[in-house]
Amino acid sequence: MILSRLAARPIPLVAGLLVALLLPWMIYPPVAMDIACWALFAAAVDLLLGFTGLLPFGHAAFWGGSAYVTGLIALHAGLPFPVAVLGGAAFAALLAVPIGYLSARLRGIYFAMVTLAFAQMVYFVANQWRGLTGGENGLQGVPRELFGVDLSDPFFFYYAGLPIILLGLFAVWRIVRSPFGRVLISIRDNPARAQALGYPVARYKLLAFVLSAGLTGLAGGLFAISHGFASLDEVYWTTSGQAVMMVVLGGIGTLWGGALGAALIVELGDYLATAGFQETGLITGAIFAVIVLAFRRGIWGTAQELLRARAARRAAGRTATAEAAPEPAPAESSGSPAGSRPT
Amino acid sequence: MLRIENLSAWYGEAQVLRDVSLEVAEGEIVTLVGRNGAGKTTLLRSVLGLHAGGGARATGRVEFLGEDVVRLPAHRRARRGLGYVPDDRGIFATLSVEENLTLPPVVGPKPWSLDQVYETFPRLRERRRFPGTKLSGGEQQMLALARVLRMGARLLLCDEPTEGLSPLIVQQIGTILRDVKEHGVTVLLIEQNVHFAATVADRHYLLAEGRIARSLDNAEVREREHELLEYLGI
Amino acid sequence: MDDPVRRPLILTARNLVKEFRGFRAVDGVDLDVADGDVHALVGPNGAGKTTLFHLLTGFHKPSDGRIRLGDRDLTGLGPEQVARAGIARSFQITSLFAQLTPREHLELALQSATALGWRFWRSDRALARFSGRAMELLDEVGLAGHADVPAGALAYGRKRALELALALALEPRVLLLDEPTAGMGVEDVDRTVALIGRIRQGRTVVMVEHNMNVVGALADRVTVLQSGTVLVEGAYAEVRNDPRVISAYLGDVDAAH
Amino acid sequence: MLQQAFNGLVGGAFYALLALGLSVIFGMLGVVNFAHGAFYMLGAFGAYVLLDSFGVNFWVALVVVPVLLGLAGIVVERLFVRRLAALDPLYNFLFTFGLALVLQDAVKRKYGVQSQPYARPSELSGSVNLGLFDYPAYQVFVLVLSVLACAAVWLVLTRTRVGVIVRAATERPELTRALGIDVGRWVAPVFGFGIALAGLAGVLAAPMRAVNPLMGADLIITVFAVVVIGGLGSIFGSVAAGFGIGLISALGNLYVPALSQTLVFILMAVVLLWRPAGLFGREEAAL
Amino acid sequence: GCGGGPGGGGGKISDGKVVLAVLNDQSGVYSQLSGQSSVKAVEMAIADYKAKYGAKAVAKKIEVVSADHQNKPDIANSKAQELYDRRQADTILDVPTSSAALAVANIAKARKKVFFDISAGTTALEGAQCNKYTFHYGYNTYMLAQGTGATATQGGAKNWYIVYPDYAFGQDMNKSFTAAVQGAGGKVIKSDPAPFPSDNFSSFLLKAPGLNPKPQVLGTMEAGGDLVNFVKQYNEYKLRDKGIGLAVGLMFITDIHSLGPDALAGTQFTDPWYWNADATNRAWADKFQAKAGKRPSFPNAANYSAALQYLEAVQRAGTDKSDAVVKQLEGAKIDDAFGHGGTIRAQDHLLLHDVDLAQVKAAKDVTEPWDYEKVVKTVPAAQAFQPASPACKLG
Ligand SMILES: Nc1ncnc2c1ncn2[C@@H]1O[C@H](COP(=O)(O)OP(=O)(O)OP(=O)(O)O)[C@@H](O)[C@H]1O
Ligand SMILES: Nc1ncnc2c1ncn2[C@@H]1O[C@H](COP(=O)(O)OP(=O)(O)OP(=O)(O)O)[C@@H](O)[C@H]1O
Ligand SMILES: [Mg+2]
Ligand SMILES: [Mg+2]
Repeated sequence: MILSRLAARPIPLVAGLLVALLLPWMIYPPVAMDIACWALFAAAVDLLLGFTGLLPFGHAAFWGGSAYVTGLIALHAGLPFPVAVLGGAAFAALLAVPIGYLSARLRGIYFAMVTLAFAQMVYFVANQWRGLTGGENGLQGVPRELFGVDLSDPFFFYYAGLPIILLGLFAVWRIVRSPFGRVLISIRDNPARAQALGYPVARYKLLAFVLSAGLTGLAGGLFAISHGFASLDEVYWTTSGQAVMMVVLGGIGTLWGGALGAALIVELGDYLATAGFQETGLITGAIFAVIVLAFRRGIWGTAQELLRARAARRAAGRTATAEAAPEPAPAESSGSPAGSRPT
Repeated sequence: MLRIENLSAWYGEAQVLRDVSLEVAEGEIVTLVGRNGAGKTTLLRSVLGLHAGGGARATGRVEFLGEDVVRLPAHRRARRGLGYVPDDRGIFATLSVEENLTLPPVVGPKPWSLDQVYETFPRLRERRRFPGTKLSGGEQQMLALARVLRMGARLLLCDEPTEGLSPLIVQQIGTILRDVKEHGVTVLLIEQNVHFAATVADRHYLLAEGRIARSLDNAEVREREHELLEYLGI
Repeated sequence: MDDPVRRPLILTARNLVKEFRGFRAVDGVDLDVADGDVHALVGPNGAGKTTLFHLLTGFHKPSDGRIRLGDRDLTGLGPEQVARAGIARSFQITSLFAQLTPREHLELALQSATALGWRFWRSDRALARFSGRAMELLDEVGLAGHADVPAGALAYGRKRALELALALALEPRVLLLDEPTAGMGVEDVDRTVALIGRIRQGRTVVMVEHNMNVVGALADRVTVLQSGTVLVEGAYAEVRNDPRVISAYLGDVDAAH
Repeated sequence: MLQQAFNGLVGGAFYALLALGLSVIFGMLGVVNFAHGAFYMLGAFGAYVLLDSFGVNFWVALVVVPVLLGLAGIVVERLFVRRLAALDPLYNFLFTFGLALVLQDAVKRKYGVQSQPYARPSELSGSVNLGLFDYPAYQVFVLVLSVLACAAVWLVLTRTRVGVIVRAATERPELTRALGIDVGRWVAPVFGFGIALAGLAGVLAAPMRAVNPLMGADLIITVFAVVVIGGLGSIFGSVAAGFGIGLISALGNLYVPALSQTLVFILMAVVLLWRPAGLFGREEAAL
Repeated sequence: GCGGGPGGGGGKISDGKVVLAVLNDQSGVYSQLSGQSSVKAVEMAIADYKAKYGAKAVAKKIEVVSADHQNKPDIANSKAQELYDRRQADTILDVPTSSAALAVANIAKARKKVFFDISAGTTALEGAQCNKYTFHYGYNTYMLAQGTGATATQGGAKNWYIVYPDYAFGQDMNKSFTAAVQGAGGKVIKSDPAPFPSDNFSSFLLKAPGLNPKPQVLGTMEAGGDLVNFVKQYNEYKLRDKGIGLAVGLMFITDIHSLGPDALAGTQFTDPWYWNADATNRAWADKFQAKAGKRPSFPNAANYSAALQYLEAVQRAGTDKSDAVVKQLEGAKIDDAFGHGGTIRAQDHLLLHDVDLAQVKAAKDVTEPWDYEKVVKTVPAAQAFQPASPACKLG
């Protein structure tokens, strides 16, 4: 059924919050902040990939676009950082309107390719508009201003930024479980049918795209503040790919799986980098390929599956007359647009 | 030559064929009649090994030339000597008429040569360089038939070859089918046009509600035409 | 059925054409559907029936021709606009949302008339306001007992029933049903015929149907399509005895003369 | 200006070769190969490694490297791509994305990110007089060879039995099988062939472009845009768009240098607004 | 948490040890130039410091750590944080690529930790982006332009045509060179931005002879792989024979090594330090070769010098507290294997030192490995570098 229903249960929620709160005690605080930002990014991508059936391969445009705008606001307006981050997110959402308008009319692979291409265009613009973005120097020295409080210690900054992330994650959850989210799921499962019910599918997709971009912007802006820096890498296509990888790794359409994927990829990257192994793509790419080939449900999805199977076994054990057949495992294509190989 | 036993077929959960059994002997022309949606096309596709994937599923036994072919992939079955004329004629738009003709491999002992094809269908010679779908419906039908003859197929599976064609062409196709039979080729023909069926075929199977309702010979068909039409829902 | 006085027209199509890269799947079709009729579309496979449905519901843009519903011109509108204008459809191949339950399906259908679908900040509990009507509709098609099973797990006949309920939920003026009985066993067919008989009250129904018994039982008028054109149109009894139809089935071999 | 137009065509030649390979693979397998750029990079590195470690010259590499990469492509298809064939094409897109990362970083690990030098073949080191101006001989060679390669592929697809089968299988795989042709047997070679085209482009690029692990990454995204403009799956469209876009962006660069890199994407946006399926694409692309 | 703020430990030496961090390119374009070999150079400085002070050394325990920033500013940014925070670095050294250098300078400022930039050329480090904890120790674009541009112009090459890569470094170089050429009485006829990266410079090379008046020098600001391509094509079009000389804005000895001296023979350029310029340099170069197995590039020597001067400052301050060390460094006179006649200018933390105008030898004149350069002239420190910029306000 709707997988996010699980999230409504209090125990996982409390556990998740606890992990979020304790994270900088367990790992290097800047890495903890990175994980938090990427978790929100992944959740925003999952909103499209898992719940709307669109594979966005150009979200770096929103993550990075917001990083720049957030940085510029923080640098030049001297506003408290949450305001700057909101400004960045608003910019990302705005940028998503034309991009989404052109790409939301396409489906499947076309959508992925076109978003990728538009993001690359944003990358080139950022590269060329040096006066504003600093070109390949990046936007340097972004301050972390919050009413004069010293946040230079990443440990404290984590707690200053966490509410923004939690807010963003809550927003994703709310969207998925709203009347709007219901429409999105129907579009994912069967766009033609949703249209026949009177829903303007392209416009729904566009709104989902814009919301997802805005939330991505929230994460990207905070990332820029956290690093004191916004660079071209933020708008580069590997960043988009990374977010998609996190979602697939965690499990498409699981909402929280992306956070797990984010934690794993960021930690792994950090571990490899400190060990002097720079070519992270070699490892993450291979893991990703294996996941795609063999564990398409991702970590969270597979775990859910196992839990559900166990619960079903137990229920069957208790009541011999278990009548309701357990839901057939959602098809392989679960979470991606319906339709198979073109013939 | 062809023996089908207990064939059942589904589209997703919709069962289209229910335990169908039939036989076609060497050198015969047999038609399969039945109203729209009765499952005739599905039956042919199951024989060819095309009824699979995307929710389509079939069970049962299909024996061709004494060999159970159920496990063989579609192209292997064709190479055993099955020639398929699909209901939409299956002409490739990106291939010219001649390429359409020469695409499939030769699979039987007595393939027609290109010359033979062109002699029988002069229209095709005229249009050999045209893209396949620039042909008229009747020409396309000829092309589809000619294609399996050139393969030298031993059993033709023809899905409504007369559909949408003018009377003259229908007559011509009747002639061709009889001619083909002369050459020792066996034909399983799907027809809704009972009258036409009676003019070319030796025997008839009536398919209704996904089951074989009856096996009839030509005389019976003529006699009980109106009853049959009723049955077909017309 | 034998009523010689035609009721006023509600859905009309004039000279509809749909061309797919040079191939005319629908080739100049005129269609007149009278208010309150059950109007059947029949014809061989590939005659263009489904394509005609796609045209009428905005899933395909016509290459030529016009479509009107009442006095409103629908030509060129998108599917969702057509749906809002009052034409609801079912699909030939069962077309549901595998992970939603029938109740959720109907809530979704009922919601589409409101702006609630845009409210991404509200809880989906707000949809509960539709559940009363949803249950009524499910009851009407005999699915009340299966309201909370994911649609993917429903039996085939029940899926088709759900298709119907979905179309009904839109309160359409015209209901388009594409092969509502395809793939059903005899009992299911009878049940579906009875169901359509019930829901046709106060509605106009256009249906594609291969099963002539069903057509005979339900249809006031029949349009026979062949190769993208209208072969005959008329009351069921007329069409059934029309020489052109018979010849199409009996064989043109001698009828041509 | 004429000269800039020539530069554009040379740049377009690479777009065209890559777009052609992508389209051939997409047409037959329905796979959008994200790793195409990585194979292009491997082509260039292949030439470099052959010369550097084995003293094999450019002309030999021009033949050997595409063949080797084509074989590698066949292996990749057999081992991985095939497993995902029955699923949504997005899975193969994602898989090849992972593959691209692996290939790219594997080369990076071995050779670092710096550019490796690769000398022009001495036979083509000078410049030739094209009547109106002098032009580097090597660039002329690249242009001629890629036009020939595209034409050859076109001829193979239109004039040979292989082409007939590939076209038929691309159009209607199921019917082709029913006519006795083992479509599956052609899938891996076609994939390999597409990869070999990428490898050929890579070898051609080695003497004139910086040979480094990232050379394919940026290019491939531009090629995606080119393919979207031409119409995904339309072989003619890809090639035409490849040369056309090369030409237009070179001329654009001359008049509006600020747009030099973004022009392709702007064109893509315009084409999408006007024809969502691309200039030569089929309608099915759009919802 | 392990996210300790500035300062940290209680003793005179933070964490009980002095940690020198080399942050540079260890896999990319500049890895040959500096990379791991600069880590060796820093180790030499530590050995020299220990040998000099023995038991009296303030820094008893000294460690070297290194990290690869891949020339990317974002990686430099996070690596610098990590080095200061997690790996207890007291100073970061090297950092090629201007963007990365600026990123690290920002971190140094935020963390109040010392940073010596060596391999990056941007004048922003001692201009608008300068800060109290950052030192620019080696060269900058002004000095390159002054050395090569002004000197060549004074030598009679009045008319210049400049081609520069269209990104920050190239634009900076173009500006500096134009100013230097004009300052010396020459004229820049035209300067063209080339796409970056680029493989085809033919349109510029073909255009050069047709310019009016015909330029005497083609000045290229390309660097790395693009420079290699540019020079190859310059030779292909035989521009030298058409009377157009080549001047290169930024060139390292490693570039000559990879192109081969003949491709560049006669080209003049400015070298902050050449291993075979004099006996002192050569003596140090021999020691370096014994350890690293090759001849040193200028960043190797500069890393050695910066590490040594940092340790000397710690010694004088008696602590490794940043503020105290910075005070000791400001205005310090430098005279070691790298810095001849050097001073660290207190106003902007730029190291002023003598630099060389060098010429690439023809292959036949090369007598031993890496013997590629002939020093034409030594430019004294006071002339080589710009006056302190008013834009720089040390915090
Ligand atoms: N792809 C499909 N998915 C679902 N149901 C299908 C599909 N194709 C056919 N059907 C259904 O299967 C049943 C049998 O179809 P089939 O095409 O075999 O009939 P047929 O006897 O060939 O009819 P006709 O005489 O009209 O060609 C029909 O009810 C049809 O609606
Ligand atoms: N998108 C499309 N592109 C090209 N041809 C199409 C397309 N859709 C339908 N056709 C063709 O149009 C013709 C009519 O198809 P349609 O589905 O309307 O037939 P139908 O009357 O509904 O048949 P059936 O009874 O089998 O459902 C067929 O020949 C079909 O192949
Ligand atoms: Mg049929
Ligand atoms: Mg239909």
